Amino acid sequence: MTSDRSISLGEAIREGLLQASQRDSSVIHFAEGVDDPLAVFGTLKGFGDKIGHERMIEMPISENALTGVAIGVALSGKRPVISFQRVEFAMLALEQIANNAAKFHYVSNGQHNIPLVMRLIVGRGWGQGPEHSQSLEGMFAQFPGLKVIMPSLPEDAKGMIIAAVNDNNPVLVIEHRWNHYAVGNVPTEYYSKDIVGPKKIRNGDAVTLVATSYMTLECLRVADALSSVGVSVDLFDLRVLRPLDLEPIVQSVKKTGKLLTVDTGYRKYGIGAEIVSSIVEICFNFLKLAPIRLGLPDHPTPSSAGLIKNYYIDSIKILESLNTLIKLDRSSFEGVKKNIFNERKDIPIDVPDPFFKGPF
Amino acid sequence: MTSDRSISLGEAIREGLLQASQRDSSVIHFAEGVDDPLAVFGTLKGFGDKIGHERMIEMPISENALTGVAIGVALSGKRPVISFQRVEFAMLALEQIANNAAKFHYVSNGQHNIPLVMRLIVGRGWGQGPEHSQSLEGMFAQFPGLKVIMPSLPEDAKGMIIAAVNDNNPVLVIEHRWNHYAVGNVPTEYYSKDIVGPKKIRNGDAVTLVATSYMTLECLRVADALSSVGVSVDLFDLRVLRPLDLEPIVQSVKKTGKLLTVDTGYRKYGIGAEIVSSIVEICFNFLKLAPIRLGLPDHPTPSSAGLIKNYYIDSIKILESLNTLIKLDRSSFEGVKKNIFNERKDIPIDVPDPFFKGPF
Amino acid sequence: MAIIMKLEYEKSIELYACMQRIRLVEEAISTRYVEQEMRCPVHLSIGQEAAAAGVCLALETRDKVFSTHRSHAHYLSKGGDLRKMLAEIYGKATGCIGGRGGSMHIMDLDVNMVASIPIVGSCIPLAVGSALADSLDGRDNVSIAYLGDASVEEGVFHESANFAKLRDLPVLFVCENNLYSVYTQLHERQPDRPITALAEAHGIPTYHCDGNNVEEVYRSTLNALKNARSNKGPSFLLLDTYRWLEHCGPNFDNDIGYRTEAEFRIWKNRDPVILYKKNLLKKGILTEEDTVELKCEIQKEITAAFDFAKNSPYPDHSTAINNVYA
Amino acid sequence: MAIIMKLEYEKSIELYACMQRIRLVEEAISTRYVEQEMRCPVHLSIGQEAAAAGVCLALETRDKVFSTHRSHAHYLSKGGDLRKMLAEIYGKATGCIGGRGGSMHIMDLDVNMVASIPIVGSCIPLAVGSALADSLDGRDNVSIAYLGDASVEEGVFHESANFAKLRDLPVLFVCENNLYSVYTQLHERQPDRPITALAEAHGIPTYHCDGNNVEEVYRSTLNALKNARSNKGPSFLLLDTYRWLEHCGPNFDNDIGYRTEAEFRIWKNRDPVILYKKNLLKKGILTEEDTVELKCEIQKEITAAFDFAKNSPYPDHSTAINNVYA
Ligand SMILES: Cc1ncc(C[n+]2csc(CCOP(=O)(O)OP(=O)(O)O)c2C)c(N)n1
Ligand SMILES: Cc1ncc(C[n+]2csc(CCOP(=O)(O)OP(=O)(O)O)c2C)c(N)n1
Ligand SMILES: [Mg+2]
Ligand SMILES: [Mg+2]
Repeated sequence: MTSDRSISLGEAIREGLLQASQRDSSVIHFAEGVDDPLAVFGTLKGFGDKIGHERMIEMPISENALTGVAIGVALSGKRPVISFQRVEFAMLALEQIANNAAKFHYVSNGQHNIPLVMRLIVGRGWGQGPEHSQSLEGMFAQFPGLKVIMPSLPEDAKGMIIAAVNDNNPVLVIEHRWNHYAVGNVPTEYYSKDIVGPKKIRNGDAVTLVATSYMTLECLRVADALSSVGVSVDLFDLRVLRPLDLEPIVQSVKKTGKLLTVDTGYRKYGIGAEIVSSIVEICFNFLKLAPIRLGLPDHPTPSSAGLIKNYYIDSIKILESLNTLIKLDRSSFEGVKKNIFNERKDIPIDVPDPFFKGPF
Repeated sequence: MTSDRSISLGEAIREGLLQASQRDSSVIHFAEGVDDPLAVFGTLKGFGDKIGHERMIEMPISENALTGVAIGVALSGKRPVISFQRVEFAMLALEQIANNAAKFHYVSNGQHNIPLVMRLIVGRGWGQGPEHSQSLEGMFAQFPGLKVIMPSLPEDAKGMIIAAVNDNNPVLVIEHRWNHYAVGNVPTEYYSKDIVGPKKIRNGDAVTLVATSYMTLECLRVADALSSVGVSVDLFDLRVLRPLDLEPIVQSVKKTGKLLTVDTGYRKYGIGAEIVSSIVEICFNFLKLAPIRLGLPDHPTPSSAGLIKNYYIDSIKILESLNTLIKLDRSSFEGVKKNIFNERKDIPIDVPDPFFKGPF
Repeated sequence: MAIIMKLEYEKSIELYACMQRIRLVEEAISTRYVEQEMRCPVHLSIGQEAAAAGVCLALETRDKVFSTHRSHAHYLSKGGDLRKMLAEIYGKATGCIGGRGGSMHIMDLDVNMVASIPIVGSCIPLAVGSALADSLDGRDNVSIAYLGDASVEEGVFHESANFAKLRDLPVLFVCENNLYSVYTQLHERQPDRPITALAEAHGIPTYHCDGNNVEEVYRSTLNALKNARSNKGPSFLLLDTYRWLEHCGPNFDNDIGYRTEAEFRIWKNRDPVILYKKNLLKKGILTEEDTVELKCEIQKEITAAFDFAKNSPYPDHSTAINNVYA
Repeated sequence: MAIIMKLEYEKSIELYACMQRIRLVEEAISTRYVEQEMRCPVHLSIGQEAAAAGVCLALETRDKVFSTHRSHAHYLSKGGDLRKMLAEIYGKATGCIGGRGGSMHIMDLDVNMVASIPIVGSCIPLAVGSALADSLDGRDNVSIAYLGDASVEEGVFHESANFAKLRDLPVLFVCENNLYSVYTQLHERQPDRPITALAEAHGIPTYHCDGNNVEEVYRSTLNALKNARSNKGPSFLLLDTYRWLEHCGPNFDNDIGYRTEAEFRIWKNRDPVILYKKNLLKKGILTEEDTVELKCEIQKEITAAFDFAKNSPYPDHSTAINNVYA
């Protein structure tokens, strides 16, 4: 199953959802503006005409109840997909998500299944500010019974969203808005990618690099820039935050002895904390240096382009941290850094990077 | 400021809240049943008569709006204390907590203060089951702008709840129901204990033990049992999850080279993950063995006394994990284990332990 | 609104028997709770039997019930298995969900008791979702959301009502107004206006019944069901009733001072079981001997069910990790 | 309900000038947005000027306003400083909150614009809390919660209304019904019943006005305020109006197909600014020259304010970590 057709991750999500919806008539869609001209950043574009408008359930602005309604239809044999334009809106539905969706199968002793997909989109840039650009995956990942995935690459995104629709568990799909723009090869046919484990997307021995979501793209840039000076790294796209399978990362760290994690969300109490502490537990004797975690600093996201200048993790910061582990000679380091600088050049800090074009 | 008067932590919380309310007439209380005969497990008992019933605001069963209302009065110069009988009910109010309470001071560029106290009580035992006994501190600790504390010992609890009332920030006070029963010396006068840092409650060099909330009591039992065989440990009650100050723990680990964390909540993505990964980062070269984290297994809390048999972390489990770090000889280990067993003896698994009587 | 209708002889007896069974079961739980073998919180329904029986006996088995923390009566009325319920309260492997939830989570797909949820209001949108699924697929099932008077204070009730009416879904909101949320009276939580006004505001037709008059409840339910089954959308039933025992637990608690003995007595005099019994005796549908015999039979069932629950094994703790994921 | 009252000459001019100012400011933002120097989402209020001016000009400075994502008009009407608003939208240090929030968080304690919150419905309970504080302390301030027609779909609106009425708090809910939430029409989100019924269900008195008639809005607000200041509790104002531009951003968007050009034209013909201008011209309160002069003055202010905003420095990124804790 290969393809040389290139589409964006946003389009890949749409194609996966559409194919899944066409194959299984029990799939129904919920969103605020589910069938409107913009159709959730285009990801549901044209669905009504293709699968029937009656399967496109317009949500009143009632996130809590409508999440409950989606759980209720899931209890009744449907496969609801509910799309939130911002992950923040799901805060209002946390009780339904963390109690009813996450625990129904457990509490009912296996009698109930909740085949629910919740798409939660993370905003960034263009002054979105403190309440439209949070990364809340660390919060959702805490609840047993949920599956939590963050697809980063187009091919994965299509296959995993199809798998999410077919999964008999509630699956939260956290999509970073800037990943939507990443372009890569995506097979045209229907296929499913299992919701398991991290995916190794670069192979090397200098260091183990683990990233989530959009940070995977920033890491890719670093990995590829490093290869120009003959340094190769094991780069993992974590993809599945829950259930968490760290085995491939364990294997890698046993080889490299060095670990850097890069979160989309806050560094403190973030995903990286779980990875680092688990890896240390298992690989203590293999580690050559202390693992490093990167993530957002400990304050809300300001709106002003002036204030976010140093807020997000980018390839340069990743390179700098990585260098404390791999200690390049000065000229290699500067060369790689310059490469990376040149790639982004003068693109403003608050708009997505057109660099991210696959094949990855 | 010492005292030989012994009261329970629940009584200490009540005394602190009452004294703070009496000194400052801007303190008002919100709860479901705020002025009812049981008065939130007795912690608000008699307040209406003492400070005026008009300062006891009965909440309709509307957690989201009433949290917003409390934030609104806090914006207006009051010092609201809102008490939830179960932390789960606060899930409905997450949007208000994580956006408005946590970010107002930040977003308003320092213009607004939110001197709000939210008391969130964690249930356990007597078949409470999956939706009345969750520990959600890992979730709340993720939000910059919140302070999150978990007092474990009566003296701290009184002083810290007074400090929380006086704090100009939103402070979430997560109280474990079983801590309410712990008895210890508590000064009668008004005093405040700063909301900073972990507190070292046992001093030693064999290992660094860090616990939260009720787990502090279980650890205390282990620490004291170990002292009978001549082993001393540094035991920290974490107390303040946010802002997180790990410096005293760093110092300790530099001395002991060994770390065990014990969470009240889930092990995975829990508080221990942040502690372990931070400590590893700073103390990598001092660590003799891989740190260990303990916490709840990765499934919801079942109701049946049969099913929870192995669910919670207790002193025996702590001892066993500790022993992989300190490697007692067999007879010391068995002796300590027996001591601990004898203390709890035949108290059923689902009722609080009367052992926990101070002075701690 | 009300359809004029003479209840069939059998239905009357069924309604009575159902209420009597609930009463005796809840009394037995109350009595035996001191043994400390039912190790979970229990919210008993003594005094509220008519609201359970009157609604659920109007339902078909295929209709789906969603309930709250106070669900015993709903489950029994929906045709639930007493043994599975008691075993659940005892935390046993033979419980309707194997001891995982206890009294606050009674559910049993065999009788379409789809869920009981102890978070106030949390079951309401589930019932609406169930109704949406039926509506999309053209099944004429009705979904019932039981709620207490406090539930209408939760935003989720309004969000659910708005959506249910928007799509005219076959859902019946049944509000048991027992005047209290825990120890707090209605007027301390809600302004002075009829609860029915809340549903009407969303365009939903309402019925306001004496919730201790089982025939009135039954008839209103039939009306509402007819509406729902003919695609005319949701209805809201307000049932005035009263809980006799403490909010949570097996005891009377009038002594603690949140309600008056006088108020309690007024409601006790309107005992739904006795009222209906008198009614049926007067009509000659039942004789005193019938009622004694019925009680006897129920007691036998109860004794056997308690034996079953007590003698059942606990689930093995090693199974506690199962069924986190499907 | 309506008090018969002749508006003072000055008040009429004030209302007109306020609306005209809003219109010109929003148009200037719309025009200059293409420069890509206002780097944050903007939700403009063109077409809805009367709802802002009519309410806020009835307020005292001490009254407190809580707003939404669409707050420019509310801020300007409340006496806000245009320079601070534009600087905020430009992300500058001189913005009313130093660039931290941008257009979606406009707030300024100097004029008691207490908060604007972009999460739908989230500001409503804050206004109620503010009213509770005033009520407890015996101040006769009124708190205003602005909301869109979508906000009443959020449970928090109902929870807040219930509590506000329960305690008869001095709060005024102002619902600007512009018929849309983003690209979705009202009838796709709410059943066919009056929005005012929702507030009435909670026992709250309501006013339903032509939201494009600034005097009608102003008068109803005065009535509601009188009620609130004499401890008679909350009121709910429903203002029918229309947004001309796209939901978020500077452009017209009738072409994308969620609403008809015909509908738009009907509303454009009911332009609140022009309607009132004609009214005042007819009454002889204003002359054509007055209006031209006024526009000129406003344009001068706007030009200066944009200059101020553009020339102001960005906040230093090292300050981004400040003010997390008080
Ligand atoms: C969201 C939430 N808030 C609070 C509680 C605590 N609580 C449990 S039962 C109950 C009373 C509910 O009253 P009502 O709905 O009238 O039902 P009743 O107990 O009278 O049958 C409350 C407040 C809860 N379970 N869930
Ligand atoms: C809780 C929540 N859900 C969804 C959104 C996305 N959203 C932003 S504005 C808006 C429309 C709100 O419509 P309305 O309240 O009528 O205000 P209007 O935009 O028409 O002024 C929506 C749905 C949000 N900000 N918050
Ligand atoms: Mg009740
Ligand atoms: Mg609108």
